[in-house]
Amino acid sequence: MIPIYSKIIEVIEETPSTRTFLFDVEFSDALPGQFAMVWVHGVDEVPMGISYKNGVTVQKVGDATSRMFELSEGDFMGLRGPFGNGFTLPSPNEKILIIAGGVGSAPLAPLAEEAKNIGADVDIFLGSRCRDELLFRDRFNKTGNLLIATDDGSEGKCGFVTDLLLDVDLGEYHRIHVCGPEIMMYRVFRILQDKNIHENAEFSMHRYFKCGIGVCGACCMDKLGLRVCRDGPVFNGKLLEDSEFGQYARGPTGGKYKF
Amino acid sequence: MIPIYSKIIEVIEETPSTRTFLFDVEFSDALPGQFAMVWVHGVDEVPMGISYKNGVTVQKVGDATSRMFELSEGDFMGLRGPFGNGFTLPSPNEKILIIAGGVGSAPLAPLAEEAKNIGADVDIFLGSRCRDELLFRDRFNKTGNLLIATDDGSEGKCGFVTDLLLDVDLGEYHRIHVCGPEIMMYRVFRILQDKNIHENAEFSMHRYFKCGIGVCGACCMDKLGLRVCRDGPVFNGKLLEDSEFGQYARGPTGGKYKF
Amino acid sequence: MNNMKVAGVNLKNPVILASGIMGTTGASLSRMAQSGAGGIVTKSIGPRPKKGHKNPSMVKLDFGYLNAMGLPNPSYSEFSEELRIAVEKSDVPVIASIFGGNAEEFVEVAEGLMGESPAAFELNVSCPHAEGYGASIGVDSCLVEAITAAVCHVVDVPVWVKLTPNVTDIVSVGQAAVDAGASAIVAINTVRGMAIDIYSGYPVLGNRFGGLSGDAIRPIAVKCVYDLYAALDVPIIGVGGISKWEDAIEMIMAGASAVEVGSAVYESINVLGDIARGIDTFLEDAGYSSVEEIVGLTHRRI
Amino acid sequence: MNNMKVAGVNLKNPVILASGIMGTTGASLSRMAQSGAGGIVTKSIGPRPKKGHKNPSMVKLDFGYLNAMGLPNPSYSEFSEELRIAVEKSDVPVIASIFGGNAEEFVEVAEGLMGESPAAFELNVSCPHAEGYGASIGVDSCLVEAITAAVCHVVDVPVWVKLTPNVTDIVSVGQAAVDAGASAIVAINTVRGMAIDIYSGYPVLGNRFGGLSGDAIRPIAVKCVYDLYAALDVPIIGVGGISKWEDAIEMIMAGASAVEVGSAVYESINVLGDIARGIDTFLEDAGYSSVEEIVGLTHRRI
Ligand SMILES: Cc1cc2nc3c(=O)[nH]c(=O)nc-3n(C[C@H](O)[C@H](O)[C@H](O)COP(=O)(O)OP(=O)(O)OC[C@H]3O[C@@H](n4cnc5c(N)ncnc54)[C@H](O)[C@@H]3O)c2cc1C
Ligand SMILES: Cc1cc2nc3c(=O)[nH]c(=O)nc-3n(C[C@H](O)[C@H](O)[C@H](O)COP(=O)(O)OP(=O)(O)OC[C@H]3O[C@@H](n4cnc5c(N)ncnc54)[C@H](O)[C@@H]3O)c2cc1C
Ligand SMILES: Cc1cc2nc3c(=O)[nH]c(=O)nc-3n(C[C@H](O)[C@H](O)[C@H](O)COP(=O)(O)O)c2cc1C
Ligand SMILES: Cc1cc2nc3c(=O)[nH]c(=O)nc-3n(C[C@H](O)[C@H](O)[C@H](O)COP(=O)(O)O)c2cc1C
Ligand code: FES
Ligand code: FES
Repeated sequence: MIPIYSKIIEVIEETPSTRTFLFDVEFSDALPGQFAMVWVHGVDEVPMGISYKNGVTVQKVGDATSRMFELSEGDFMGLRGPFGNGFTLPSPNEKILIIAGGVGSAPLAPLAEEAKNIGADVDIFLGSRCRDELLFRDRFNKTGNLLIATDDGSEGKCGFVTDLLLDVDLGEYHRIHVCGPEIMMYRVFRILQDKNIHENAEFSMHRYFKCGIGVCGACCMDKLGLRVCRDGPVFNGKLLEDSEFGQYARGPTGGKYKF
Repeated sequence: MIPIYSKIIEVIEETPSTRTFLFDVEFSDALPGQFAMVWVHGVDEVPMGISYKNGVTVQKVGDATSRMFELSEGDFMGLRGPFGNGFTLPSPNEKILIIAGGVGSAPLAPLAEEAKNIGADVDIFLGSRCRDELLFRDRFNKTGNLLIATDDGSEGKCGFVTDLLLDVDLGEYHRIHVCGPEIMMYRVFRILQDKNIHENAEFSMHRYFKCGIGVCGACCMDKLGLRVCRDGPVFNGKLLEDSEFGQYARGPTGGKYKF
Repeated sequence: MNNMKVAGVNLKNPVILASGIMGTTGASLSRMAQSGAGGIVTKSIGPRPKKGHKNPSMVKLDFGYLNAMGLPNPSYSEFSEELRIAVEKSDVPVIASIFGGNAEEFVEVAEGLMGESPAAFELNVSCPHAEGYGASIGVDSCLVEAITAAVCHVVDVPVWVKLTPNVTDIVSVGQAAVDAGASAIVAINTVRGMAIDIYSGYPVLGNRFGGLSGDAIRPIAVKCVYDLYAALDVPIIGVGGISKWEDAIEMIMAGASAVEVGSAVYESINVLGDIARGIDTFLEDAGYSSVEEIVGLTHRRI
Repeated sequence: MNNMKVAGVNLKNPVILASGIMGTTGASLSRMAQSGAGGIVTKSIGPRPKKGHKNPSMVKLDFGYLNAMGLPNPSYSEFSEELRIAVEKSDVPVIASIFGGNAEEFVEVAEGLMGESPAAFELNVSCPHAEGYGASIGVDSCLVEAITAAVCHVVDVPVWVKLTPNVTDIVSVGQAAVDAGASAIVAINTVRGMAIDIYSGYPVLGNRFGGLSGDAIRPIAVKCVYDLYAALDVPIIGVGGISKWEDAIEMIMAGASAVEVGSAVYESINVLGDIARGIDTFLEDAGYSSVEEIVGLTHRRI
């Protein structure tokens, strides 16, 4: 499968640092949590969570994402996917908690919507640096009970999204779905592990992807050698016990760097 | 499709010069008149009409066929097919004539049987050098009215199978199906063409096959460039008008030889 | 589609019948011309009659084809009549593919067919399974140069040289041909390959090994064409694994001025015309004005 | 399946993980060992950290895969820990694949990894898309000979040399490696290839071109192995397009003493074990007593 040449039909400025690109091509069978490889011709191809059936939501951080931010309606990118495994969907009447930090909202907003459709009860903890950077606040608002935390206190609780966890009975949730910066996810993991309920949680991991299709091994995590691109990116907390999660990761050379 | 390694489950001595090889592999969807490529490992691969769903009937003429005659039950050959286009099947109550010369009976016996099954009225003219060489006499006998001619007069009419044509009203037949030595088929063709009913007849042609799958062009007939292996081997008489039929053919080099 | 001139030949469209496909008789060649080809290449013809290898001579695999015909041909003296018929009965240019064991034999064959006015000669120095011919010669730049020069010297039509991918550096062989006067480089012939029937243990081809064609070799051909286009100043004719118009466009963007189609005739006798029409539609839909506009386009996408 | 000794290495079964597949970390390598491989080869490791090419670095085509990773690796000094883990955590031999730009660099890397006790070294002189490395070296018999000799001189385990098919004569390169002391020849690395996205005009790989693997190259690999087996006196390890046990048997009959499997891991992480079991069943059903019995069988079918 070579990337599909896809026309940008709309660019939405979601927050000062993130934009959604909608395409004339749909991943109609994508499950919440799956990702696409997004090819910026002549620059690079990078993984992005599928935030809409026909879109991805991008934070500008480097070469490829900066070039994307120069593109507008009518321009093209290459898309392939959906890849990887998505989040476990709830059953009707189950109660789930979604914990999103920063651009981690991208794969979680479709989950929240799908969960609501199914008839599940959805709580969302959404965190970001500041009020303006709260991604998909409206989408989350429509699907469940939204609690907010911002680093600078410009909205909701002042502090990290993890702080919101202290006030609730986490044992109430059938499942907890987490995506955001690794440090944040790891804090959540530790809190859940302390209560021995990390098995009820799913974390959407980020690692450096080369092939993106489960062959090269670039994205493998210690100690099980799990491929984030193929066995993940969503992993049950149980699988992340005693792993490199929160400790270190590998970059393009395969060399390690610490968090 | 590479040849299927096929075990010989029975060898039947049909006449002094022909043997049927039955295999543990079936061309279950083969139509009467289609052929298989039969691979004699280490020797050659040659075309053979499919005379039984799981068999071919072979006349010993050269390298490959001689080697086949050394093989017996439990030995193996490679088979691929069915290839080419078969004979047009009659409708119930149609009346057809089958004209078979020598090993030309191989693809025609299944046609006679199928025609009878369908409920058509089948006449067969069967010719050979002598009584012993009458191939599939019993099969034909069971499917319709069989008339015989032998070169030496040891059975039936003394002379060529074409002589049998003189005594019947050929216009009666919805379709006439012919297979045998080219000279014999061409005589039939001329007789039918004189009566302008060659369009009711089908001839199963032999030419030198290389690829056997319609690519190389080795088996093409003038002047239309028809591929015997793919457009044929069965051709309507109309297509053979003004062709090389009965005049010349091409051998392995592509060079012509005359009949 | 408008006529187009490529390497001295006026093609009806950029989709040419590859050598060795339906190329044995004048009638089969003109049938292919009528079925939509923009030009047709004959079976490779040599100095003496040759029966070719034993069967199986071609098998279809799931992802391509293997063949080892072994350059069967009746020699130029008998083939000239077929060539005459092909030229007479086709409204597209007929390119005579020829082979020999050395420059003298190539010249002998070219001179022997010259009288039938082929639009060009295509020198087969690339068939991978005919000892002493084809790729046995085409791996040696010096031989390729000498043979190309010798044929160019005696014929008054363009000379195309068809290369094998089974070399360390296809560009240097192409350069040798161009230096010697080739008007175009045709790339690629089949890739050396082999398949085994594991139940009998025998190689599947009568010749034991042969040449791989079809889908499997398209990425190899595209890369060869890409490299040749970057290095050489003559048109490149792209061959190898083209069975759809998309494949033809890919080859053209890599640098091919026209393409040849071989094994895909297995899928349909009309495949060349279908591809030519598909190219037209693509050009129109994408707003390109001609094939020329996209020749080598990928070299400009950086 | 019984253990078997091939080229100085005690394999658990004849199906080895190819280099560059799940080969970046000790954990991923030992995962593959547990999933049924008879031996495992690491990602190719070089003298200095290397990021590799930009993405897309691998695409699946209908009939194979194209990749251009560009030899990403953290250098031997950082990789030695991964190798240590792979050796410790795997119950099958771990073969260290290494590369460099010249004999000195190869020696530096080999010495740097020697302490972790790999079962053998595999010299990558065959990667088609890393300028100055891999096939840039592997097309030159003299360089291959010098590098092989230099590595053999400093290590006390078997040295396997992995060849590129993109040469005029793979046998002469193989012979050079054997003359220099190689214990086995591994054939083949990927075949140079390229694909173009016709809608954007861009080559599909970040590196523009790369190496073809998977089904498409099996007939090419089988022919290389067949020729190498006929000419050389060391075991041949067959690689290229093996995804089913039938493919492995084909390669073994062509002359391979063992096989390596790469891209097919795309289809299933357990594919190596599946192939190994399939080989066993085939041998039993066909009445062969061991893999050895059918190594090169096709050479005896005449
Ligand atoms: C499964 C998954 C889903 C993701 N979903 C989103 C999303 O929905 N929205 C979003 O904005 N970001 C997402 N990311 C992160 C996104 O891939 C990186 O931000 C992007 O690759 C940066 O590319 P760049 O060229 O702009 O940065 P570069 O200048 O190349 O590098 C900056 C940083 O980006 C990361 N990065 C670069 N290339 C890759 C790569 N090939 N694979 C992984 N990380 C890379 C590295 O951390 C690197 O240090 C996701 C990552 C993964 C693994
Ligand atoms: C469509 C078709 C169906 C046939 N059906 C039958 C059949 O049912 N029974 C039967 O006995 N024979 C049949 N034949 C003829 C049969 O193919 C030849 O008798 C056989 O190929 C001889 O092979 P050989 O190696 O023994 O002969 P060789 O020693 O190779 O040559 C003897 C003669 O056999 C013919 N021949 C050889 N190779 C081929 C080839 N590749 N293609 C075509 N002809 C060849 C040529 O006329 C040649 O002169 C058929 C031929 C065709 C084209
Ligand atoms: C059956 C067959 C016969 C061929 N004969 C010739 C030939 O005589 N001369 C030649 O130059 N190439 C010959 N070729 C090679 C083709 O012309 C072409 O280069 C090759 O098949 C790759 O193109 P394809 O993938 O479209 O088939 C032959 C190929 C096939 C399949
Ligand atoms: C993603 C990928 C990475 C590879 N990396 C290496 C490598 O680092 N060193 C090497 O010698 N071969 C490398 N190869 C080549 C394989 O080891 C193997 O030779 C080739 O892919 C053919 O086998 P296959 O068809 O089973 O994949 C790589 C192949 C792929 C697909
Ligand atoms: S990125 Fe290659 S295996 Fe995940
Ligand atoms: S034998 Fe090749 S086309 Fe008929």
